[in-house]
Amino acid sequence: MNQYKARLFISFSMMILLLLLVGFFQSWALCLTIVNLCLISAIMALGVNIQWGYAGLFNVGIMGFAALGGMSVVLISKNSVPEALQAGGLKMFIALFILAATVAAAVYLHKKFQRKSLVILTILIGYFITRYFYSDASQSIESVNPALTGYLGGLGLPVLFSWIAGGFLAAAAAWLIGKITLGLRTDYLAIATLGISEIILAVIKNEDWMVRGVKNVTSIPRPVPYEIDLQQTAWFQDMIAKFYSKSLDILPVADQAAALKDYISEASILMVKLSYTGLFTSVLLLLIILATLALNSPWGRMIRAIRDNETAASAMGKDITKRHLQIFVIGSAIVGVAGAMLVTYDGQFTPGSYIPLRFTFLIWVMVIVGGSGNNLGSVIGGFVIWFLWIMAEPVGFWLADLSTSFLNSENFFRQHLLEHAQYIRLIFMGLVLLLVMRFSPDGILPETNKKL
Amino acid sequence: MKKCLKIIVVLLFAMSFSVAGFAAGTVKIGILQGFTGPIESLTPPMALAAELAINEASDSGAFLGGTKIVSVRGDSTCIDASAATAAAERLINSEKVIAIVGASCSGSTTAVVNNASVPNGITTISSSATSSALTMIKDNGFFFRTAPSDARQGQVLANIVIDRGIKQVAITYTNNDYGKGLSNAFTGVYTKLGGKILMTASHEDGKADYAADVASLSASGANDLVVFGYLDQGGKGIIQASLDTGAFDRFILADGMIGPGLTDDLGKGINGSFGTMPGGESEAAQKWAKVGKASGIPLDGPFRDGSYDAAALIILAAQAGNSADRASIQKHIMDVANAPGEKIFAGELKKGLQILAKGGKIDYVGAKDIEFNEVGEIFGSYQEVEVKSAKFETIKVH
Amino acid sequence: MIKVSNISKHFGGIKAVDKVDLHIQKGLITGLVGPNGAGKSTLFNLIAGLYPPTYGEIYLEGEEITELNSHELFHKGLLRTFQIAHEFPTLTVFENLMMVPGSQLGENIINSWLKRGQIRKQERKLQEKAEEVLEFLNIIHLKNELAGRLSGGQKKLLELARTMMVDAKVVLLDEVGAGVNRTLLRHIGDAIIKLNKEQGYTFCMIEHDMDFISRLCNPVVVLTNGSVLTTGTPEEIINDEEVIDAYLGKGIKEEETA
Amino acid sequence: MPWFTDILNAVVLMCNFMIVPALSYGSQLALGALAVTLVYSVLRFANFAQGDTMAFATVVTILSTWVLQNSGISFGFMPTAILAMPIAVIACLAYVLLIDKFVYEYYRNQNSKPITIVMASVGVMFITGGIVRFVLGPSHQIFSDGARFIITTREFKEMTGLSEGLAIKTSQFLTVTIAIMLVGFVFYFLQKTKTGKAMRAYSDNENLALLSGIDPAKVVRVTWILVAVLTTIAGVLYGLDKGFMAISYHQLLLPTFAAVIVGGIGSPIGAIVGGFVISFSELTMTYAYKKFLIYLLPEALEPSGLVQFLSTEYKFAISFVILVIVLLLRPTGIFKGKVI
Repeated sequence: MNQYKARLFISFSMMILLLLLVGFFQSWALCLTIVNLCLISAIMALGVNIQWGYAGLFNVGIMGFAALGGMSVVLISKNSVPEALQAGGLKMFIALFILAATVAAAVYLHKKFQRKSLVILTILIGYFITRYFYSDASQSIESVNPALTGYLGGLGLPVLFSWIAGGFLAAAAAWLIGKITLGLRTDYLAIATLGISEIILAVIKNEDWMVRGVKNVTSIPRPVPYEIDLQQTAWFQDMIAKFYSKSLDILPVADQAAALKDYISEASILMVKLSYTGLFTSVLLLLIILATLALNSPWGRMIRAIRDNETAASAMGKDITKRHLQIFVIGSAIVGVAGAMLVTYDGQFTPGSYIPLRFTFLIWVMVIVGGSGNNLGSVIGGFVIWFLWIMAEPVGFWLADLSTSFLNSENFFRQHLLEHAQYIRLIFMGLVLLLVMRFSPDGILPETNKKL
Repeated sequence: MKKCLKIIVVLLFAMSFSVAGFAAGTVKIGILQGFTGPIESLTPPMALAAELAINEASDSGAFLGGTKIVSVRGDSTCIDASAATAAAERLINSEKVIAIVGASCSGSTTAVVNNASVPNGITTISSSATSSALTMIKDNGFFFRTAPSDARQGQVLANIVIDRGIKQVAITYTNNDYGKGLSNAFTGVYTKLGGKILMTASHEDGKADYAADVASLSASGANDLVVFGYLDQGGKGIIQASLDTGAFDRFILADGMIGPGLTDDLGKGINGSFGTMPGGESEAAQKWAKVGKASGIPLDGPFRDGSYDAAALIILAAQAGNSADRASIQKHIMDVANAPGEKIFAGELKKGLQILAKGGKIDYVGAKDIEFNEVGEIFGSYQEVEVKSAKFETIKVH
Repeated sequence: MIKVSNISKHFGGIKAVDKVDLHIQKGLITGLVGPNGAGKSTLFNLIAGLYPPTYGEIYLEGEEITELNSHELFHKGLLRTFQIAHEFPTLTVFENLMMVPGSQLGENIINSWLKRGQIRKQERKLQEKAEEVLEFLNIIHLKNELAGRLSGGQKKLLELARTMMVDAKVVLLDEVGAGVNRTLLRHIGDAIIKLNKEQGYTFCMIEHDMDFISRLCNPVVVLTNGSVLTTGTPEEIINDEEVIDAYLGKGIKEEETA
Repeated sequence: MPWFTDILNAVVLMCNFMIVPALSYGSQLALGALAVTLVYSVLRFANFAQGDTMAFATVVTILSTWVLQNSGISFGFMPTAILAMPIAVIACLAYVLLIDKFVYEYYRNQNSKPITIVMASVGVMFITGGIVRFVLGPSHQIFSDGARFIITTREFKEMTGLSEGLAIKTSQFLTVTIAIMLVGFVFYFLQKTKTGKAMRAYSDNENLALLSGIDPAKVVRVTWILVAVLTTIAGVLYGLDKGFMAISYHQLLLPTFAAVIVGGIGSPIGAIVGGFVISFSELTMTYAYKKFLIYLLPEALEPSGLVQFLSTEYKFAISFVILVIVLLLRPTGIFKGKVI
């Protein structure tokens, strides 16, 4: 246990030191950007860790849930488009209602009569009615000023609500997916979720009336002030002037205004980023506290028992499928929250940016490297891996440059290496994953309960 | 094992220090492109073209009294907005670049402009972000692009198609904001002019097989296929599959599809296909062709000329304000890009720098006939090109 | 108590259990014996709901339970142990026992955040109960050990201990004595008798140790090749020619690890 | 007999746009799926690095092809790449054996959970993808030479006088024939040879196989040899047909997995059938049957719409929808998975 505490201390203090070094030697804005994305990654990894580390569910569909979270940001925070609502809103709602009714009827009929033909007939009829309303509606919505809107828009609520909504949206999807797939064996589950996440993305990309599809939604409202506005706010200017009064006084009077302007602009950037850091940190802390409380309660004991031995846990009266579904939903909801946070931070929703390498496999690397089953492990994993992912690129160039510096600059090999240095990042990530898995298989912070 | 972990830790630390040397009398220009990701194959020559301008100016010795310029590359990944922002932050705040050439794709460019360029007050000139949404971006005058908006190209191309008497087409577009935007713009104008679109279908880049796409496009009954895609991605896959099955033999192409990469591989099969590609007066294009050829950069793809121009504009603007200060660069971009002044073409940066040093005025024409409108976009003239005996030939300029 | 009627289980072409009728009577300790591969464990797994039978029905106190899952059977009062111990290796012995009782307040994740006081109280009670059980089985010294670190015999005891955490109606014991030393085996036997007499537990057990069987069980059911050969008191079974032929005669007398 | 010509035209249309492309795409998928399934049944993990390993083998082929072309060696009307393939097989084998030695062997000896090995294969996927891009860059490469077509649509039309043409590419012909030969060989190997039988026994029950004196190291080695051969050939055939690009090889992983699961994971027959199920379903579901029906139906009934089940936008989602449906209705796939 003491060894664990030492590891905990060393790994976190090293990470903090690294970030501080970035701040001192490169810039604080970069440092905060990295920290903010590390925090989001940590939350995403936490969600996956709950599924994998607690319950052994191998979910390779993280990308889909992150995208759903991101989609909810648009649906919540953007203003509605009245013209589009007028053009096809009603029909679209009818279509969606009929779709829901069809599904409900099919499920009811299946349970009541067990007749496949009846169910299929219902689905077919429902499909054609839905499609009749739907194709009309989607066309008229999408033709409303397609370059700017072409979608129904959102609810126009404060963007922070969308973090909760993102969680719920992802949870709802996870419930549906879990209902279908959780009976499957681990590797089948993995590939099924991989496929389903692709389907989710295909729908988001192609249903423009929802969130504009690949046309992207930009200028999403922020939960924090804009740098430019901050720079023009009186209290902020005063505060910075006071803060830097000493260093300003040294300068000649002529230069003071320019210098102050520089300070204000720099401070406004940091201020905005720090506000995000604050928001993200509170979400992360809240989730960690909740997760830890749950894990150390009888609930957590039950979940660990299920992971250890499903047959025995079932014989001891625990409903495995129900619990797996619960965990799948909770973990996916957390991923959804992180997805919503990411889109809020980026200020735009671009469905094209969701690719498995970045949103599924990278998160898995975080979980494994951090230490599966340990909440703080996924936090440190998220930090370390994101840091590497961002910083491996300049290091790749640096390594390529250094290792061939003895060669002539016209040398083919050197040129090739320098031109292809950005791909060192991929090799590097793979190596880190393999090395950690091999030499520290429990990750940086091993699961505390597993003392075997 | 400990050794390996130690190496990782050491590398981690190395990363936090990794600031390249900052020699006195040197300024840096950031080149932020999607080096990895879906357009990873388009970006390396674009970066090379920008670096060509940088080296030309730096070697001339005429820049700010002999100041050297070096380039710093950053990977905007094209699709990952967060990674793009972080890379931009690194260029701006750690590498202290004076301005940025980039980013590549419209999505990552929007993120970079909103989250890094505007807050930090740094000029960003993209040579390939063509989304029409970027026209409306709140950039406080810090964002320019040497690629015209898709809306314009769609219009020009639709006119050309109608002029050629083609009244029925099928469209396939790459499923992103570029393809979709272009397709929307084209469809609007084309149908207004009396054309009929028999089918519009998107395709995903980098997929395994395009036989299904071609099969249904061909079933629409159209004889000509409009392809809004990338020449080494799905767009080429579609054309190849069409030729293989004999579904179409004439293609209507937009800028992303035009380049020898297409004609070299598909050869005479696409003779008679035509399209548009941003590009100016033949004088500008000819001079660029000469400069580009001498440097060995493959000239056959899109956006290379624009990248050269983007870097050149930054350098000239710095010279015009006689300062590598970020704000000063932003103020002078419009001055050097637009008339009045002596016309400067690609390969003539030294001349331009010298005129500016003497206090004269220049009108940078560059490789792409640069002329910015009030929002910092080029209006853009387009070359109508046609494939004749397996080569793209310019028919006329629109 | 439990009535198994005409049950069969086929794995591919193999008839692991073939048309078995079995009646586990309330308040008795039924022994189930037979050579290896006779289908005893399969029969247990069928009753315990691990997999559905190919044909046949199972009733618990007159209610059909054929299609129920093992966790549903648990809540109906049917518990079991496994031939190869199924402990929860990364849980401590204590936790292994405390997880057993059903419908704990803290098993609801929301309660685990909101009703911590009540949960603590409940946990204390569970802990007392677990201590009691461990004392009874003489393994209280292992309470904080990880279950995965126990010896084979200790794991077997842990399995038995788990069934004692709740008031079960029927307990199916699958070779509870295998790998347990003689003294402990005696102790387990006493415990089973005590549970049977004092708390009215009904048991059904698979065992190879005939001494153990004759001390505890009545009646004894003999299974060979997936079907019931005969049923009777231990004495009858031991003296039955057919049984000796089928079971002991073939020289597969199991060795008890002492 | 105009109706007869109509029917012929309809059939040729189907062949040209559906059957020929689906056959060749299906064969490419089937070879990759066969490799995945072999790894799964013998080494017991889903190999996420399959797509990138295919890219690796193809890169070696491309480089060797260039060398051959530069030294003036060609292969008649066949692509030179076929000559370069043996070199690539050896390189690919060396690579996978190296990876096995340094990565997978450790976990195998540790008796790690399959998921651990799957994660390791994700690491290998990252590294291999990096190497591939590092060596050849990310751009599209065409390395086929020789005659492109066996028959073009124009030739076909002239030959038959039909209004619909049928094209068959050399690469398509090669793909299908080589795939059939290779699959035949693999089946012969597994069913008839001693080593093949040992592999099946090992896959069936590892412990029993060990008891009966099968050398696990040899089984693993032979598996990797088969995998290297299949992977290289699948990669090269795919590249000849559609050109090489690192990212599309990476993305090939998803339909390959779909094929494996639909067919029944661990079943070689299933892998092949799965490959064709995926390729045919993509084409049949998204094909616009308008033209086809115009040929077949009387004028009065001719459709005005495109007659498409699903728009091509959802093309690649189809394989996953099928995947999910198969998993639900028949979780072990069409052919019950596991044993080879």
